[in-house]
Amino acid sequence: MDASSGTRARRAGIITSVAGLWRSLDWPLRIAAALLVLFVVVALFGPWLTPYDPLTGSLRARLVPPAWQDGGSWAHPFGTDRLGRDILSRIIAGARISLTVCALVIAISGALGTAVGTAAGYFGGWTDRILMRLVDLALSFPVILLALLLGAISGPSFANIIIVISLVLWSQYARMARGETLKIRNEDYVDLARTSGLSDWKIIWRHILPNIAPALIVIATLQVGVVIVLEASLSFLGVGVPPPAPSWGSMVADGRSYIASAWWLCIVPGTAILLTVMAVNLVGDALADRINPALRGRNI
Amino acid sequence: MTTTPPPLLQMRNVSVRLGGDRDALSLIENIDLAIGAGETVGLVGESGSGKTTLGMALMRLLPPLLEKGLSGEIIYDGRDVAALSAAEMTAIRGGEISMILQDPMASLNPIFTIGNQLREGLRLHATGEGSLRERAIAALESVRIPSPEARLSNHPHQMSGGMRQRVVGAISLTRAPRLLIADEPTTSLDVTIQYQFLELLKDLQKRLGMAMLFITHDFGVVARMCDRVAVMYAGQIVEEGPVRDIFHRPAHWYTRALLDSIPTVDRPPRRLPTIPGSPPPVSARPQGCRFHPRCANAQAKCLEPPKAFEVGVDHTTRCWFPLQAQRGAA
Amino acid sequence: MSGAILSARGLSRVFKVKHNGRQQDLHAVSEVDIDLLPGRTLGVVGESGCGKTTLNRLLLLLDTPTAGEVQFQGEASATLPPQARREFRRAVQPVFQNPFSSLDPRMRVGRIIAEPLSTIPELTRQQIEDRIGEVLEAVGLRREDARRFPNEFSGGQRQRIAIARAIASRPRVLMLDEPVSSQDISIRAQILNILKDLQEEYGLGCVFISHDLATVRFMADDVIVMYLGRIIERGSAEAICTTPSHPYTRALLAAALPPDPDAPPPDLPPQGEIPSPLDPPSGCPYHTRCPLRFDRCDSVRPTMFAAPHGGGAACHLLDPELRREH
Amino acid sequence: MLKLIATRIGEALIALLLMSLVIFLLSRLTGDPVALLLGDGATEADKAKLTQDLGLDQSLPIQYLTFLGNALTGDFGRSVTAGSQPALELVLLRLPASLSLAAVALVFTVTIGILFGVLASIRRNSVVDIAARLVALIGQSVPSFWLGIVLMYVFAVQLGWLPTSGYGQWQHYVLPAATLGLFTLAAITRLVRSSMLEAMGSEYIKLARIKGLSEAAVIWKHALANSLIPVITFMGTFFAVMITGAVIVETVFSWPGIGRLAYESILSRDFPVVQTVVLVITSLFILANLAVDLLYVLVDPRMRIRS
Amino acid sequence: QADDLIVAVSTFSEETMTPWGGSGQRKTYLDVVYEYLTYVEPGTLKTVPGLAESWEVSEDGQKWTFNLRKGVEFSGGYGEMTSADVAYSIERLIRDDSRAGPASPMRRLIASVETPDDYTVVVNLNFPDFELAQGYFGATQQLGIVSKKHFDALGEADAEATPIGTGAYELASITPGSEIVMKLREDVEDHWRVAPEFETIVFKVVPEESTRVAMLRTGEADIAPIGFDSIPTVRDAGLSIVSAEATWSPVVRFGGLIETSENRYNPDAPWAIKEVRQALNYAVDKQTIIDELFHGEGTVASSDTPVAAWSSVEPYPYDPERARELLAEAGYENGFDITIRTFTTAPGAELPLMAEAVALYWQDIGVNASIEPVDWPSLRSEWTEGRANNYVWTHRGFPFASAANGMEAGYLAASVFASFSTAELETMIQDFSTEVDPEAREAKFTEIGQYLRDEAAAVFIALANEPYGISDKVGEWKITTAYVWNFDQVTRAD
Ligand SMILES: Nc1ncnc2c1ncn2[C@@H]1O[C@H](COP(=O)(O)OP(=O)(O)OP(=O)(O)O)[C@@H](O)[C@H]1O
Ligand SMILES: Nc1ncnc2c1ncn2[C@@H]1O[C@H](COP(=O)(O)OP(=O)(O)OP(=O)(O)O)[C@@H](O)[C@H]1O
Ligand SMILES: [Mg+2]
Ligand SMILES: [Mg+2]
Repeated sequence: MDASSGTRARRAGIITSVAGLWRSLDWPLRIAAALLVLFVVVALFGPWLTPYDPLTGSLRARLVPPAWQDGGSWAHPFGTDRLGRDILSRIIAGARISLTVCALVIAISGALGTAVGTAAGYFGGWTDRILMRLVDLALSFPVILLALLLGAISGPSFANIIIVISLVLWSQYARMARGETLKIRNEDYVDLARTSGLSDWKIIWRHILPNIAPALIVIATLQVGVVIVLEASLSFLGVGVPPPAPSWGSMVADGRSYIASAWWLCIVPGTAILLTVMAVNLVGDALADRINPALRGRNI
Repeated sequence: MTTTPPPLLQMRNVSVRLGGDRDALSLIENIDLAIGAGETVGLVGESGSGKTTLGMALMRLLPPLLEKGLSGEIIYDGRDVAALSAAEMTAIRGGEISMILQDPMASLNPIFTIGNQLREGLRLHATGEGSLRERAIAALESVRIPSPEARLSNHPHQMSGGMRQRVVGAISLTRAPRLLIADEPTTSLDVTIQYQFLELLKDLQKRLGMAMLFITHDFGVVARMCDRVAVMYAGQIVEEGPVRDIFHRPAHWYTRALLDSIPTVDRPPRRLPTIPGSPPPVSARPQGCRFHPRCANAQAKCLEPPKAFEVGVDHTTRCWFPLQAQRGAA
Repeated sequence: MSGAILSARGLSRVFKVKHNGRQQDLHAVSEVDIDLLPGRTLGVVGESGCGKTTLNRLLLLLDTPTAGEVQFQGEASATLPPQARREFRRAVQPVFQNPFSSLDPRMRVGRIIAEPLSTIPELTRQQIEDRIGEVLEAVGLRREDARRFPNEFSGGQRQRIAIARAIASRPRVLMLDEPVSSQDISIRAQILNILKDLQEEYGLGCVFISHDLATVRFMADDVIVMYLGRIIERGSAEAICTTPSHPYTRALLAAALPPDPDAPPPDLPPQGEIPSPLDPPSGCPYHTRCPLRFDRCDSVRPTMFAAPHGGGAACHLLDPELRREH
Repeated sequence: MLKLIATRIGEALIALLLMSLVIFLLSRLTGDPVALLLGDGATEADKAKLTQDLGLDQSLPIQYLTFLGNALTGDFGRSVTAGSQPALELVLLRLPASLSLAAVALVFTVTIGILFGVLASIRRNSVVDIAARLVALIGQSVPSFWLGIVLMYVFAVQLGWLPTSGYGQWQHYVLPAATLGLFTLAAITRLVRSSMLEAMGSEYIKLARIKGLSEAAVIWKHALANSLIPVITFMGTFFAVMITGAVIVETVFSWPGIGRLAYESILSRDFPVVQTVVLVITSLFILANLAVDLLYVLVDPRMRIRS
Repeated sequence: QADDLIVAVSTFSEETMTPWGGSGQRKTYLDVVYEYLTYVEPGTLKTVPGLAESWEVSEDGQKWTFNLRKGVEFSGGYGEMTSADVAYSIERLIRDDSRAGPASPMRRLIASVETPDDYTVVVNLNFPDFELAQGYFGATQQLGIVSKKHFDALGEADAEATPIGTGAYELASITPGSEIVMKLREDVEDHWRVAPEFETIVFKVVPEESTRVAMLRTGEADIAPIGFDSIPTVRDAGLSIVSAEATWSPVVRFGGLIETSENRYNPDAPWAIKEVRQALNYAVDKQTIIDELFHGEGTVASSDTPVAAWSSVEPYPYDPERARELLAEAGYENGFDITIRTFTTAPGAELPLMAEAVALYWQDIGVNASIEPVDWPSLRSEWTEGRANNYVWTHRGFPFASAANGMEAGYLAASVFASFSTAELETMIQDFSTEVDPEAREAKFTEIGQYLRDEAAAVFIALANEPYGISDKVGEWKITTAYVWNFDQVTRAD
């Protein structure tokens, strides 16, 4: 077998397995998966997709309703905001910001939590006790107040949001990673690896991490919604993504006083959040079902 | 032919499929099995052959997907259990038909005390004198649990595996059922404890006069416990007959090969005779005789599904070329 | 003893466990002496919780004894220099009971088998590949199976993979902890045959742990019987399975039901529960269940006495002094 | 049990100490309150004087030790802004509002959550199940401030059933508690549903059925009792969620609780109050977790031996 | 319930009950209890007698004599108000531990207080102040008169919690963080100043603006400050709007422009050049901001204080062309980067929005503005510590005790809150302060206004109104100006 036919075969394999996956999904899942793909594409290619500059608008054309409302026009399908900026463009730009926040938070809190949880679970004893107390402490810290304090220290910034939300969420990974590590640690193949002379670190890297990964990935998917919502709450308190950059959460927060007068200001980004969270939860639940049914619905 | 009284339980053509579809995979198929009053029937077979599924079908405790795929008749005491409603079935369970589950660790609710779990069943049992507590103590005594009063307030995790299995026995038998399904009740027990539990079970059976379907994969246990034996392979009963016939004159090649491959304490061979390959998973069960790919005597005819042949008194087998027939011919 | 590859001297392992809110000692293994000679198989029998697995883990250096020591080729394992330790890892390989948890589900079979080889630096990639193929064939699988994942195999096949992995580094000792207990009858025989072939082919020494006397009889040359962490009888396999001296061994034998409906019931049926290792009986550990017990059993723990079958048993009935008295 | 409580309290004290240090340092980093208290025509001299009055001219370690020493005697300092009221008093005045709201929200989420979760699990894909999943979804994807405002518009402005905001009568609790609880309601519903599904497949449920127990007893006694364990575990995090929610919900519904007090005192750099609020919240959190641990021990007999 | 007037405000601030206990924001609820020496007439904004029937100022502006009204009774039976009470109030307000906003300038200003008789108070000043009666002693400021007897009797700690004043209302109850209830005093019939129509006034603190709007719509609030964008909603709901006119002034201030102060001057900032500052003024379409963001509630401003003397000063028109030219002149034809810090205060929620609008306009002339939201305390401490030199910030210019006070606070280097100062300006202000002749004062004042405008000391946007939603329970409500709410004069609708 020559190399090229090998890759071709592999590629064909990937395609058929994707196709197989697609076929195995029921229709709500298909919609969810399609939505997610859409959001990711929008996030990636947002700057080339926005009809208008999401940061500029005209004060003379502020609070224009969506196209299907009286007074709306297809020039601004979802209307304009308080400064006359095109909401569709801001939603598209916001996809990138919101999903970036999600990605970074999940990466940071996931890495931190996994490191702590795996170490605690694998080494046990005092390491475990100290690390888990740390997790408890992190949980008992009123993080929202920390966010406000950090906001007060250095003003709301992208970095602060990431830090604060990561601080809220890492402990979940730590707990899950610890629990899963405890399970995996008792698997015979870990002992077998030791009888083959592998060091602890190698065992963690080769055996523990790949096997706890699925559970952590499930948590990560289910946390997307949590991150977006937390970011919105921080925006409400004035320490969210700093303006004028739009995030879905800050758009909802900024639009909240217009619920009676210009509902689209928060309904449109709110719907974007709802759809994303719904899609991610459905996909996450399905993943959980496949990977480990016991995880189903466990995200909090 | 003289009319014998109908057996306590008569299964006819019982199949369980994955879902309601006619051509869905079947976990067990076309099972015909009868259990007379007071009789112990052993059901042996390797893992995945469908023993538990059969037991659960009898109890109507299959998971919803399989429940939909249940077909055939299960005539218990003149009634078709397979056609009963959920409420009617609740009335039968525990009182008429009961079951001991395989895993004593998992079958007791960890949250509640032993006493609590015993009393639940006792409350449903109209007959019996004394307070609930006294009856619970008596139930524990009947399975020979030492100092039963103290045990009533114990939680399951505070007891050893053997004790727990006896408690499960006590719970399953509180209402003096007429038929007991014992699904590998001793698999997780130590041999010395297993021995004692089996003796206990025999004893109780005699006392209560109940019939028993004893599910196991251990031929030693079958030999000790049963009057008749049914051997399962890949969802079918491949051989059925009186216990001595099965052990001394097995008719099916599978039964024979299995018996040969068991090492015993007193006569160690240099090598064990083996059956090649492994039991097929549900999704890959072969056509025709389910055993033919592993059978030393497989022939072209084996590609057709064999029906059950009578090879002796009450002794049937699903094999085109039964061993006894050959022996008899020879 | 000279010539033993692996020995244990006074090996004990005490676990500290919390029980009823109190810290308690659990004596999982106590004062075990064994010697494993090259090419011979030592069977270890006993019921659940008697310390078989703990002993196995101690011998594999997966756990450290609280007293006594494990010796590798006459050297105490605790002080093995790194080189000898690596040598030990190569020479002593285990097969565990559960073939499902023995194979990392995220690794291809080839990598699993290659893992014990990864610590041998001088091997080339090609040599490793060859070795994987070789051992796969030795256990009755195909070379191509190296590319598949464990979940594509049945339980019996997985156990074969586990065995292939164990023999990959050309070990001198196999530590087999109930390798067939979780297998179906038809598979059990296959695996036992493979193991037996390997023993002969490679001259492997084995420690074969099982709770089933019949399989031990089939596999082992010598047998030790354990009860509550202690060896209570030792001897040749034949002796233990036909003319055991210790009442416990006899009870074990009685409980092993033969596949024969006409087998007579045993004369000394087992009785009683196994005591909790947290609260072991005084004197002879078996006295709570022993039909032959007498006063002395309650208070004095018997040492190992010579048994008529040539081995030894820790039972007062074998005490020569006592015999003389009678 | 006593030992458990003792170690927990020991740990709690260490946690409190750590927390006080963290909060102390963080709040000092947020800039000093002097500028805020200064009048419009203030000069440098005014500033220096005020700084000295507030003890902010001392080195940080001294400030911290002073704070700690005083705290040990129950003196958490005086509010810098609110007429130099004792900070602890100020916090304790606001505490009942927050606690009562949290309690109502707790009862609301736990009862409805369990009910929803159980019904959804026994009637999979039924209307209840779909409704429960919808509620769970909304609870997890709608920011609470927005939910609060929407609920207010629907139930107070449009329907006129409930007051928009305020504190005092039972009517005032409905909307804030619902808003505060929806997120946890969602979590509990999902949790109960999934652990019920898990429990329903277990061996002990089979045994319960074999006994001949009615379906109701099987579900509401055997399955539910076991499904409550993860709920109790979740309760430990409930409090943290509540605090986060409280800052927001108390702002939206003008609820005079400590969440808003904390928020406002951070904004006004009222250090003594910030420190006191955080310490009080942390203590509450620790107490709540202790309660959860004890509850755990009560509900799950296996825990009695283990921990 | 029908007898209650419910006022929902965004904050109670410190929620304390004495004039010296915190910021002027508390005057919303304190003003119905405490009264002032002078008042402001709604509409004309003229100073009118209050507790002081008349007053004189000495030639040199350093000695003020107030003649008190006779027969004004404190509530709670604390007797008639006398000069002792006034003197006590003044002295207490300027005491070291006073937390009132104007305490420090007043402390510097006031040398001594004398009480020659029960109805005369003489105040000696350290330097001239010709506007003391309208300014620090007036109703826009915080010198509410308390009862000395009350404090003597109860001691400070207890007295502070139970406010006693000469106003028509007294404190009925307080729910911390939630509401303050004021009820009419029993002897209110004889009140010298007001004839209130509501038995009780309930002040509720409602930080969230959308909640206040909801409360107006459900009738749970009768008066509530609202955001400009809520005006249509409130109107649509059939309620009316009352605006306090020109009560605040949104501006964008420049950092680092105190030429005379070493650490507060940043000559490297582009806006250190006058032309650049002018360009930044020309670039902003202020009228559009007022029309669109403020819903027309305001007028384009040429200064940050509503002063009659400055009404003749022309604001910068919207002229982006001119702005670009000026930029080019200053050597910034390619623009530059600028940071706008912004924050919200209550009221003042529109500042961030305004910052974004200003940034959009600056973008048009090539000035690349990035917005950094901060909170007010952070900005305030950076500002007072001279660390606010390399950015500009939105600000809410508020009314001072007097225009002169405002100038001193905002444009003299001695003040920590100065945002712009030059040697020239310092002399001009000095000159003005010591001028005794009223007409010359007026002229000099106008001159200063023109100077500030020409120098473009800040980007002056508007003199904005403060809109309140009013329920139909309310007939007439004359809000005077910022910090004088007159809730005790609200009439019933029917
Ligand atoms: N709910 C189910 N859905 C799909 N397949 C099932 C289900 N339950 C059982 N099976 C499959 O049906 C087959 C028969 O299972 P069953 O448990 O009856 O076997 P068994 O003979 O009792 O095995 P064991 O000896 O291991 O207990 C197995 O292959 C099993 O995987
Ligand atoms: N890590 C541990 N911590 C505490 N106790 C342990 C630990 N490992 C084993 N034990 C206890 O030590 C005793 C011996 O256990 P071990 O697993 O060695 O028995 P075994 O003979 O292998 O039993 P089985 O036949 O069930 O495998 C048991 O009582 C067990 O509970
Ligand atoms: Mg089974
Ligand atoms: Mg073991």
